[in-house]
Amino acid sequence: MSSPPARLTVPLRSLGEDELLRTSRERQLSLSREEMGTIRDHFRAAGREPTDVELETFAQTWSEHCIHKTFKGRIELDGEVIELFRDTIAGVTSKLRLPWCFSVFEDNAGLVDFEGEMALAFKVETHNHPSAVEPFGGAATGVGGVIRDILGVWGEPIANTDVLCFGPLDLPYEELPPGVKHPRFIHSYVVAGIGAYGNNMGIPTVNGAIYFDRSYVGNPLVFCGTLGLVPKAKYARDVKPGDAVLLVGGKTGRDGVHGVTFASAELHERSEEVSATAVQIGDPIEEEKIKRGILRVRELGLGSAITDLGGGGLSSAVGEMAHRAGLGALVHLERVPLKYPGMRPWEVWISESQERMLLAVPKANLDRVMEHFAEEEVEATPIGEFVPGKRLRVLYRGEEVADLDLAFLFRGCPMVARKAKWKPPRLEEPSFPMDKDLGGDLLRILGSPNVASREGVIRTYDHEVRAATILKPIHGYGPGDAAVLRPLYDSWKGAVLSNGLNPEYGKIDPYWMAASAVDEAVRNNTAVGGRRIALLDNFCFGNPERPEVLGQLVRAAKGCSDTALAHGTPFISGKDSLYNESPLGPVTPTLLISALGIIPDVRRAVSMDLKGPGHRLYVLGTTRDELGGSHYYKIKGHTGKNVPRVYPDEARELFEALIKAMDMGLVRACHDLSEGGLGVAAAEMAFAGSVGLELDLGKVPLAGRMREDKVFFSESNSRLLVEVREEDSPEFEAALRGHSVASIGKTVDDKELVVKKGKKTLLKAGLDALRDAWEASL
Amino acid sequence: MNFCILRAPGTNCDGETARALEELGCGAEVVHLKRLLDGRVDILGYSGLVIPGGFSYGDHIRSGAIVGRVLSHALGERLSRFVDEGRPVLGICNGFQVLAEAGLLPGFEGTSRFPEMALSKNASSHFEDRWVHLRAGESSCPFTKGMPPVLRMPVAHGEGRVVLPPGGLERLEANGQVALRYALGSGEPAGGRYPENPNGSAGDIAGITNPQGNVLGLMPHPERAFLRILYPDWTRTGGEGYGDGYLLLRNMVEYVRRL
Amino acid sequence: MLWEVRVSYKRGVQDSEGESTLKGLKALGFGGVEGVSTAKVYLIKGNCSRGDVEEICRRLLANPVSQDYTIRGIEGEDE
Amino acid sequence: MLWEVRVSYKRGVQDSEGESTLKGLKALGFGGVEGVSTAKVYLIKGNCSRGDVEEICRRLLANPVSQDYTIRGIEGEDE
Ligand SMILES: Nc1ncnc2c1ncn2[C@@H]1O[C@H](COP(=O)(O)OP(=O)(O)O)[C@@H](O)[C@H]1O
Ligand SMILES: [Mg+2]
Repeated sequence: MSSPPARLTVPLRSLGEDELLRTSRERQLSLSREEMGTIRDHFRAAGREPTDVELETFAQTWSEHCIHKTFKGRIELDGEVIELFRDTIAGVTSKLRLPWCFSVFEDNAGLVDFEGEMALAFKVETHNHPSAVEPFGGAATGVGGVIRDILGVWGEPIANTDVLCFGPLDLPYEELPPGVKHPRFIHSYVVAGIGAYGNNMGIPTVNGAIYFDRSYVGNPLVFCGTLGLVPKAKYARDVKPGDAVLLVGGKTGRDGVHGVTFASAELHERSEEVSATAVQIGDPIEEEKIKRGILRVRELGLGSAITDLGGGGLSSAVGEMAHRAGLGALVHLERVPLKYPGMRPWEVWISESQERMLLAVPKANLDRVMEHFAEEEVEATPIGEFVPGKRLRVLYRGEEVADLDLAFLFRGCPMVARKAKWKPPRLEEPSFPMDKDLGGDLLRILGSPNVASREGVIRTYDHEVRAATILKPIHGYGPGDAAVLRPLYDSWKGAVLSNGLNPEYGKIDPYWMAASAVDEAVRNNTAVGGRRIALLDNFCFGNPERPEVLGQLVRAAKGCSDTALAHGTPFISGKDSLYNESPLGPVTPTLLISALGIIPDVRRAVSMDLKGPGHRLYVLGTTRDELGGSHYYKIKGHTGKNVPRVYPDEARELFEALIKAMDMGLVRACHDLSEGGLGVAAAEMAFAGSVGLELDLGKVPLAGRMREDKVFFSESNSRLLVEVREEDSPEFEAALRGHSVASIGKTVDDKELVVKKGKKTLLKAGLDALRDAWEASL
Repeated sequence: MNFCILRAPGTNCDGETARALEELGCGAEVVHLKRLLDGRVDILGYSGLVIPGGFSYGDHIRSGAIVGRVLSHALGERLSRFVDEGRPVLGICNGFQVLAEAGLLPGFEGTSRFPEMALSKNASSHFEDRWVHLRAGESSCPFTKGMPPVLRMPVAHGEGRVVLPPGGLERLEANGQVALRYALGSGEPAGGRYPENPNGSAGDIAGITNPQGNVLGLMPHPERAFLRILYPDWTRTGGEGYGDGYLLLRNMVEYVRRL
Repeated sequence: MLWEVRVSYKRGVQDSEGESTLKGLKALGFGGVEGVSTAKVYLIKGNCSRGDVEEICRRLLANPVSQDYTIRGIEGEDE
Repeated sequence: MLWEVRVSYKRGVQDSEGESTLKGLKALGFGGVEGVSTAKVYLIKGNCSRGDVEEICRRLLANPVSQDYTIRGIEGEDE
């Protein structure tokens, strides 16, 4: 059998617009008409045809996944033109100008100062489409991928987070469209995949969320995050001409070929067959070994740069590394170790095989670096070198298969200009009578899928390997608001991880959905004692080429930015995943906000379980008639219209005052109010601590008159419940003077939750019954 | 005093385990299995051996199988000598699985060529991380001597169910080899009840020692219960000072001091 | 009836289990072994037709994207 | 040569994976299923005799306390 020549060209120069688009489709490039035209013109000017390797490189580098066209493009909404990334997300950070932001939006992860010479790196990624077709492998490689983002900033991964969105588990099989897997199947294999990867690598999974909504049936969302520790002095980014391009880790196969273009298109019925190569299983032990090797090279300062091989494989990583250094690179593709023979050069070049990293290594250090990897039984192969001149040249057995201008590759992609449309949905506030006894409603909400206990899932994740998890996901037998870690053995300083997510509000207004997500992430962090908070955004929306979807995206981006600015919390990194659509339509606009705070002394961290009888319970923040998208309305069959807003100036100062009180040692327990409002938060605090509670709804600070059920279940933002010892209450009240705060009840000996309004009893329930309801589902 | 903390690809609790031993004032050197196999490092150069938790080689065949069998194949004799000389060997979680596969535990007649026990898939069939109560003190193992009647430590494993050949349990009990049992909060044995006995182990066994008492394998993680602040309810019960894992590791270190 | 279902990875999908087994065997001195691949077997007993077992594979035991499965009737198949 | 090794639980040793699969199937509505048991298959390729494979099982693939194994020659067995 004679193999075809290495160098194959694709005639483009003579093609018209329609033919260009056909070529893009046939080759699964996911490039638009305009982009193809730009490439054609570039090669016309160069006086030659592109090679297949070159064309594939453009398809990878210019994919939505790699270049974030929508976020970096121009969008027009109601006559206003906005560049989402610059004007919203990054805008917040540049306005705040905080000195502790060490590296933002630049690298594979955002970095903030921690203690002394140490920085924390944080990144959250999505792995949605792979998880839809191969939930175990998709989720596992999602975890593996984000861990490599941390390794890709010389970070030592120290904790994982996972936020998962699925269709309802009780969906009747008959309602499943062809080619779509049942939410139960997806749920159980995604959870297994996340656990398998994190557990095997010895990284604790400490924080997350699970959310159910019908819109995720055809397109589940899997957000994976990793926190890392980086000594700032070892954060090497200093490639020099002559440095070796070192490929480290597993062998390269056809897997993941066209992964990013797959991620940048909608899912369809036949995604399963078409994209079989986009599916991978992952090998955490391989990555564990790579991690050891990299940490050793880092410690000895032997490398000059590092990055992961993620979307686009070598084609993205090598070019990016050279481009950042203002250099070019020369790669000998046949040196790449392959899993099997017969791969075309372009396949090797863009393969997304897992568990691989790219290092730049000065020649003088190369032997030592190779030895350290060999010691860990990790393959490391020099495949080329960095060179002066800003060209990316790829040879295959001596034959040139690509010669690209890096400036054009990274800056030549035509900016997209799109129109967005936003029309608020027509919704109404419902009217229904209030039940005399709120107990039934409370039990139903506690047992509803989005509130019920996640213990069954959480326990399948190792959340305490490394012996540094100070507040665990289930702390004191209740659902914690945030995880607290102690990253360094010789310091009590802690890192605090939390998140905010509420797609239900997105059905009413993505602006307030996003604002609420920021507020929730920040208040969860505050609830345990976290401060100096940095944020990550992860947008998962439908096809942005549709004006309505884009309108939602713009509103969400504005909502989270306005709120983040008001809270003084910068964004340091993030990601957007668009085209989350299936034959069932787009996903509900979903924004995950992940928050990273610090706490000066982990021994001062506060958990949510009530600590004992005879203490006071305070509610912080104002309760409003804001039940649109609430769980209470949901169990009554309504969506409503009054979506919770954020009044961030009130909120910021309130949170700061609370932190002050915590640092004074005045807070025994604290829990954030979110899904299910005061009712759910109070019940959770009570059964978590096995301490009874008596509340008077008449004392809750309100904005205007409200019916008792609404007071009890409103999901207004920026509110928390706080337990304070009787003797500390004067000091506590002094610390919070000037804020919306009220003592609304006390903890008692009886193992009951009793809710009154004045003399009238509205609810009386045993803690066991509440706990059983919460634990029943999932 | 210098401990060898053995690691293989996929071991992942070596850092915190070494750190705990260092805090107890001993040397703790993390040594890659291949260095023992190719002779660069001699196990007999150490005062004690600790095999920490993790997923060695991915634990695909059976947890700990590859490392256990390779150890006994390549270093069987030296390891037997190490044990016979009374030096301490501690296997935690994956390390316990390794000791079982290597034939060092239960070691009824000394080190055996083939395993005499198995740590099989949890009765629940999935991985589980939870804190358990333990009862110590029935055995001859000096590491679990002089402990409070009820200990607390976390387990985190998918394969920790002790399976013994017929008569094995009786033999262990008769020999005083049951070092730790899963218990209720009161200290009563868990009686197979889930989740107090998290994996369905025969006889609620959480840890086994050899007849001599110097080899201990246990599924719970003492290094994760080293400090009180690592307890899942320290915000209720207090986060100051050392935890039960410290006591166990300290006992092992003191045992070496007395040797 | 008794059915045997066998689930294995599709060609090209990584079989880490097989690979690590191979490594282990080499370390134990079995130099002659060149490759190991693995599969999982489920023996299903009960009152179910081949169609049911097909359905069981699709819904729970196998993912058609990354895995192949075969079904074999062992006892009492009445087709 | 190609050998198939099949490792399963000994009689009396709980097959928890089989049990949980059974539970899962019941939950999915496959009421007819009465029992599930599992086994692991290794396909071993290389230059090895039945005796070698026997040894491989004893030395690595099976734990004699909890597991049984069977060996089947698939290709090129020359005994
Ligand atoms: N929507 C977004 N919001 C905030 N930051 C973003 C967003 N998209 C990309 N970024 C930032 O841009 C940088 C580069 O992104 P990307 O190339 O996608 O990284 P990677 O491929 O390593 O995940 C990252 O630091 C990321 O934080
Ligand atoms: Mg990256």
